[in-house]
Amino acid sequence: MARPVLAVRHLSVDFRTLRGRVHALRDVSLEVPPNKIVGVLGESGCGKSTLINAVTGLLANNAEITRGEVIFEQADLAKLSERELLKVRGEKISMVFQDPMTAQNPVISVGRQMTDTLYRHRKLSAGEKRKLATGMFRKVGISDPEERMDQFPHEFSGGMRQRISIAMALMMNPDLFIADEPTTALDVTMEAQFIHLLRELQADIGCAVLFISHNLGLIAELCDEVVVMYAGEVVEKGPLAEIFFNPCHHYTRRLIECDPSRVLDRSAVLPTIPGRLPNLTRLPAGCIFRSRCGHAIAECATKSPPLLAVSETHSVACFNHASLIERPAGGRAPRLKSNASENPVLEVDGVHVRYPTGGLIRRLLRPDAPRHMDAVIDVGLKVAEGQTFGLAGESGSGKSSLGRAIMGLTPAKDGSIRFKGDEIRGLPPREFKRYRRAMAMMFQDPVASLSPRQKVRRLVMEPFEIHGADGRDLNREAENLFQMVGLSREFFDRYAHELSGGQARRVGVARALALRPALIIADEPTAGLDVSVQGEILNLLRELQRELGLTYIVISHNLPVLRHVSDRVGIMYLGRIVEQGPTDRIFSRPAHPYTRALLDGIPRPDPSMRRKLESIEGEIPSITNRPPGCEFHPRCPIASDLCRAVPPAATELNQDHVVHCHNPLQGA
Amino acid sequence: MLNYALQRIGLAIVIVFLVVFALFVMIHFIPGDPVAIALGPRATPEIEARFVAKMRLDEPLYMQFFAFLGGVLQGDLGNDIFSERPVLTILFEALPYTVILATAAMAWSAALGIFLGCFSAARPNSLIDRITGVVSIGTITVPSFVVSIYMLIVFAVFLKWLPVIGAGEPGNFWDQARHLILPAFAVGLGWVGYVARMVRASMLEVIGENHIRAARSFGLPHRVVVYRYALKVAILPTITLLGIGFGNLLSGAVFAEIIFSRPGIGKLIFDMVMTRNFPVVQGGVLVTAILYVATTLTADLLAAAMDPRIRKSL
Amino acid sequence: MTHSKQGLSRRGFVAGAIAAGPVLATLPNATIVRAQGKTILNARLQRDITVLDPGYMVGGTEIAVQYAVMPRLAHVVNESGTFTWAPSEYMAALSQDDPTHISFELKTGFMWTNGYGEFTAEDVKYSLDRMLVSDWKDKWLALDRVELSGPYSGTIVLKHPSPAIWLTTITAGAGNLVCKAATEDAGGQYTTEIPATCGPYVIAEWTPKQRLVFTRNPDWPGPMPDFDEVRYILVDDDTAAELAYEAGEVDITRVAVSSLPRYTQNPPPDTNVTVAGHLQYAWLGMNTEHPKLQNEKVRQAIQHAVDVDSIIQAAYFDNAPRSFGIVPPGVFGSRSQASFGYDPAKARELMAESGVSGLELELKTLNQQARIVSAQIIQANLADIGIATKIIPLDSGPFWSLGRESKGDEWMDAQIWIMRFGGALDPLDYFQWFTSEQVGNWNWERWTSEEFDEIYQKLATETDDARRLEMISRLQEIMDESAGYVWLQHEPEAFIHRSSLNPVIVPTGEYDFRRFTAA
Amino acid sequence: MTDRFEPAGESAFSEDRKPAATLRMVLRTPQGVIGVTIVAVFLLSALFAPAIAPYDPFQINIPDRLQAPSLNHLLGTDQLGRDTFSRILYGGRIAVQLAGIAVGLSLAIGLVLGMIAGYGPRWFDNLMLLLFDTIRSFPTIVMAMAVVSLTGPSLEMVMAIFVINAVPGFGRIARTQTLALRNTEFILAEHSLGASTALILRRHIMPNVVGPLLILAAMDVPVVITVEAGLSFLGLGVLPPTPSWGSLLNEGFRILRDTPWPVIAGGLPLIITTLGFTFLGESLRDVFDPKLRKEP
Repeated sequence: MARPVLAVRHLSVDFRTLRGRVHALRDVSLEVPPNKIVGVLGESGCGKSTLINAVTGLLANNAEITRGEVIFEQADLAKLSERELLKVRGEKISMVFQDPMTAQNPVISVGRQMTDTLYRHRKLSAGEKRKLATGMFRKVGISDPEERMDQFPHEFSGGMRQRISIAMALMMNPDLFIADEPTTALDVTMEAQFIHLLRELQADIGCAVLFISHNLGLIAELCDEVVVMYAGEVVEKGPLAEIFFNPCHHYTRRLIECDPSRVLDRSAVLPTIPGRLPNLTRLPAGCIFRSRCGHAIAECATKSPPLLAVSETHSVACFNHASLIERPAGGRAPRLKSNASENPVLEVDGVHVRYPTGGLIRRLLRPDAPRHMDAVIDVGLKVAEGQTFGLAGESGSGKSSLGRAIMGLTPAKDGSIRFKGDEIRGLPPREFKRYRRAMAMMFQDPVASLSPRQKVRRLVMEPFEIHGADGRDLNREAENLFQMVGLSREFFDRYAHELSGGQARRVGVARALALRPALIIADEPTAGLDVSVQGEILNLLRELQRELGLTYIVISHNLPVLRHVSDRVGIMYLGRIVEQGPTDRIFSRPAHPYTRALLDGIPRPDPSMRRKLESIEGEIPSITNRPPGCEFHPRCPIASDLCRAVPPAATELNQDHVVHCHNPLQGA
Repeated sequence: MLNYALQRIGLAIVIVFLVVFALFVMIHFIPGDPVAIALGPRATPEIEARFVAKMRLDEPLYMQFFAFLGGVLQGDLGNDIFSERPVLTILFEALPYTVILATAAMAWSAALGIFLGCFSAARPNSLIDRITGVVSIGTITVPSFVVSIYMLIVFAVFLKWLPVIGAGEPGNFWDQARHLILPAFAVGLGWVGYVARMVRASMLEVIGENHIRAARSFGLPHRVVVYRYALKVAILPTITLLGIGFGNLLSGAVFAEIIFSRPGIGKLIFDMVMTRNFPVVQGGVLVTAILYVATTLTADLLAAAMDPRIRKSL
Repeated sequence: MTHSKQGLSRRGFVAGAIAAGPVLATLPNATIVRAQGKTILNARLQRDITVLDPGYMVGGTEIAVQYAVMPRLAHVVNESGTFTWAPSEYMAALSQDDPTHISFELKTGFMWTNGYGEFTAEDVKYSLDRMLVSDWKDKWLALDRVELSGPYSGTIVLKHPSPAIWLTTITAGAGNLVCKAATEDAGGQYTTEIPATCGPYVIAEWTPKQRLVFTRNPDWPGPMPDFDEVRYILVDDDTAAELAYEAGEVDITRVAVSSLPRYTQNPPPDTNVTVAGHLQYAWLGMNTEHPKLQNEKVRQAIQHAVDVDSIIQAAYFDNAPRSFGIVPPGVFGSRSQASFGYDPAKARELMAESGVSGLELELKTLNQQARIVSAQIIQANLADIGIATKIIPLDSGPFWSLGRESKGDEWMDAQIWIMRFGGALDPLDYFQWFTSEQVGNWNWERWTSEEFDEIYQKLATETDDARRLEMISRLQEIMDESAGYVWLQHEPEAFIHRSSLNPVIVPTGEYDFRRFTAA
Repeated sequence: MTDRFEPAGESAFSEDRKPAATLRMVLRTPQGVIGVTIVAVFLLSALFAPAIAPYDPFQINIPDRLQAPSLNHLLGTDQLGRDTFSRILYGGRIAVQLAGIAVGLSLAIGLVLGMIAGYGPRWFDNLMLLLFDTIRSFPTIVMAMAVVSLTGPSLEMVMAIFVINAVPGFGRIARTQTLALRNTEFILAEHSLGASTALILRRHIMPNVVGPLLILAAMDVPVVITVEAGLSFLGLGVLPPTPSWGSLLNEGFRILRDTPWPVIAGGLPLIITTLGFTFLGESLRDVFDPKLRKEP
């Protein structure tokens, strides 16, 4: 094996914080061989970001490298002066960060930012620098690079901005390229495009890549080797196939099992990893994963396991891994039954949601500018009692607006929304309040959707305060609710920020359940949660549905999650439901090219299922600037002239499978 | 941008209107009589009545207000009640001195404040940062009249480097500049602290942002990152602050104007309220309100113009 | 130059003990500012000018400007410590022929500027006639008419004898004369621009809020003044003015009383202190009609309770003569003893006699440092005799409306206050605000005495010194007896200036630039 | 967030916002320690002024006037022979009152107006913005003079002038914060439960808005005292013989050429207290939210 481009050896990093010393990295070792893509896999808090900051010398002031070295080109980066590091950064090592929207300076033109990175090359004239930059722009797929060079970052979309980030990072032909969760903020179709681009460029430039992600699918899709991190330690590392097909650490194995896209059986209970990350200021003795492991032996409690070689290239930090190797990964999960009936709880028909744009003066100045934008157009759906309707779509597709319109939080312009037969659209707030008892909504961010300065008990009991307790014993009620969502009494006096994402989500569920509603609208119930926790929440929701006969509308961009929980699925694009039907049918035989593209965009946590091509081109147009005809036609691979001119009507294929497409895909 | 500017200008007009109206209401209630103040026991009811009529104080409030507005529309702000000189003339005699003082004070304090703020923010919590912090706060706290008088004692009386009083020989640039140094120093000193604190705070915030990390990850040197990349973003709220500061100084440099005997508009208004010379007060408040609104507006527009995010979208 | 002064008209008074130096004294030599071969005097202007028309002026600095450029009949002189009047340089003759007739004869050759011709008796008549309808007509109440006997001569006819008219009117600001033709051209009155002047100086420049510059009048026939240029530079603040003096930017400035000790004990090099006079009189006034103060014993108790010496020491740094009545030292009839004094024991006794207890009073004063210090001492003194006092500082607007019925109902609430008036060199000037007629206008104490009114009427026309003295004493006694006053102090008009400068400052505090000399 | 490390599951707001915990966090930096110490000394000395003060601050003693510092009079005496040190101690009480009432009132009014502006109907928001801007555009001096002319100078008037001028600052921040909160998920969640506007404002918005305002308030405390000094300079300050720091400074200023002590003695506590409150304010800001900026 060639000498690695980067070798991290026994690296330990501490942070001095107001709460004490946080041991963020402990004895981390890894190598990045030339021309290879090494993936670092781990959930939040595992120390991935600290690792790359330590490698690039961008650690915060309160961080301290207590041990170890970072060898890059025979030099220890950890010991270099800032001046020497500057030379390495940018020229030899470059990075792309998670959030493309904040990664560029908002007040300096992108071209200027590009050429600034070439400041060390005094020989180059400004014109030559610019030429290099435009060349790079073209390479990352930005059209009209000459013109767009002078634009400012905010004039680019998220996907484009991430491309610019890559362009800037690769300007100097670095030896090592580090990507820190580069696609987390992107939509599925954008993510697919980005991964494709990254692979191409890597092959082209031939640099080594350190790819950091929590997403198993992406790692499987892209990497050659994988390092699995947990709570600041490397728990397992090895070639991609070894890790995915023969995971030796219990954490790795469970992580892979948890991924909903792996569990194809819709009715199965998702596997989870119970427990929480340990507190890194006061490390437990022994193995860091012991409390959540379930396979711990006596040794695990006293000694911290070192990385042991399983094979030549594969090593694992576990005393009890031998037992693992014998068992095949992924057992049979228990099953849940759904008890859906045919009575519709909610009927939505022809609903529009429209937001006004601009003020009075803007209207006077530009009378022809659009005065509003349509977030939801002509949407109809029906949810039967006990059923789950999944609403899928990328950001800006109008799925949250639809949810809020149903809840009466956003006025719906026309159409009708009937709850158990009663028209609830356009009811004044006073009258709508009656229905709020029977309908509840869960919001995207589990922590941020809880009022930050109220104790959890009060939050959960608030619905009773608003709607009246009807003589119920509130203490009993509180305990009941907490029990139902699986939280113990000790959480009563906590504040939202003292909860983990999963716990906060459970509180959200308890709040929604308090008044025993018939319908719950869950907006991205798994967003912001680690894979291991997602399963817990989804299982809980399913369980409650079975016990209480709840009806759900689940809104999510995460198709594997929807496949798991939904009986029916609707796919939204630019405010319209372009296709809806039974979940199995949609997922197995999508009729709309967009649905197909979304499904293709799901990265599979299976190295053997790597995609070859990116599915669709382009980006979602702005809803204020809708294309004529079928609004999907600019991105559609099979668009015809008809599509470009005439909006498609609804076509019922069979079994309630409805699609808005002139040319539904074959086989549907 | 045009949309935003028009909106702000419309609002500015309403604000000036309200300010002047509020002033009229105040004048209506303020006790005291210009003649009695000027002449003491020599004031006879007869003379007093004449002056009341001169200032239209015997008319209903709304009549006074509309009469004033009518005058404003014709470019007539009335006359000083004693000297009968046009208020507009009196204001334009004082205005240049105030504007020059405010400009000089804000210019030096902004330059130094921005530098200190960046300097501190680049080394947060270092000894230098702390010293700068204490000094900044010190400059904010010490009342400007105390600063002024000490400056006078040291630089004018003991060292005799700089003149004590007045604004300098009319028309003599260097003499005027020499006379400007001490007051500009005294007035600007407090703002050094304000600006430095403000710049430091916004710099720290900006330095924590992702794009700065990105810039550093591309190996840009510290100097470029701090003074070009970070400052360009962090300066935006400071511009607004400077606009407000400049606006405040137009009527708020009273202390310096009294002690340095500078003929500024702040002191003019102060004197004129003291002597109940209301036509001059009305004109002065109108002009300072217009200038205040105009400078803050300019600062906001400037900040908007410097921020491509706002520039294009507005 | 004929200098005719008759015994009757020699209304000179002994100038009182002046702390720091006599006015018009000849002072030791030092240098004065000389630039480009010119002798320049820089004087501090305390307040910017607004109206220079003697009929409608505010006073103070405006009078000083008029003194420099306008003609007048007579000016004040100090003859061996006594203030009296002397004919001005425009006069060939000026005399009081009898108690109601003053004859004058002008010299020829004094030309008005701006081509308005010669200064004539017609101008005198016009000037005095218009004073009768001006804002300053109260000063000329005794004037009946002016009779002209030739182009340069005439007689001023008074309605009744008025010995006070010389020092309070003819030599004062209201005695400055204007050019008939020019004033009529300007519409009968003017403000900041004098249409025509006739004096040794002309106004060369006025930069509002900054300075006023005089230069020599090239057409002046008389002896040229000592300075080529006088710059009258505006400095409002006393502290700033002192610094400006010390930095050499002004050569003469009025100083705050509180600074006097510093300048007398430890003056800057080549500096003299001059006190022009003490014509201000201050008192603690009491509203004799106020329910809380109707009891005369209470008011008498207050008269005995106030420690005036402490006030003078703390607020005036021992630089103001104590007051024993409204007639200040240096003015005819000034007393050296009042009928009451600081006696806390007696004050307590009087309080006990009054039967009043738990009295709470509001003490109102102008918002100035010295007065507020005084008020705090009075507050402490009154606390000693069981009167709780709340000090209410007011700015000049509400303060000057305090006891006046024409300004609303505030006068009913006025209880006690610190007041200061300024007067001229004649005692008559001092009593005019305290007659029954003035109740509700400037007699805020609101007491009335027919005897007082009667004597005041007689005093205006009385010419015999002995009887005048008797009347003045009685008037002050009546004021003491009203128990509406506690006499405080007479603040000095004090100036510092270069030793090489001989300033002439009238006792009311105005510079007479034309008579300034440089050694 | 490269500045600090955040252990999993905890946000930047971590630990809790209970006062005791906040204090602990503040006390972890030298700046915080200095700030808390100074503010504590300030409050205690004000509280116990009668016990600490060696003299009656109102006792006039003409023979001892204008003394330089000595063992008898630690900071000398003033024009009336009163002990400057005692007057400063009592002045601290005035400052506490001024700060407490004036800043507290500004905060309360600003909070209510700002919250309603941010959450209520658009027209009210515009009206408030207009009102705030109008107050800002109005020359403070004229306003102060008008107010004082009407009623005479007093502590209450100084407070009133400060409150009028400070409310827009608090109001704007409260409004901005409320606007930001208005569209957060937890407020939306409250809506979806059918919570009334009053409940949302009182329970869910106010506790989140008040934090930043408290920081501004801490930083405004010294401003009140400087405002008072400035107004005293113009003769618009408090009633004599009240020993406020501003009037001490002003009285000292008038006799500065005779003795510098009153100005130094009057100015020092002001500067030190300002430092204390500013340090405390900035520490609080660091604890609560590094993003908050003080609006001038």
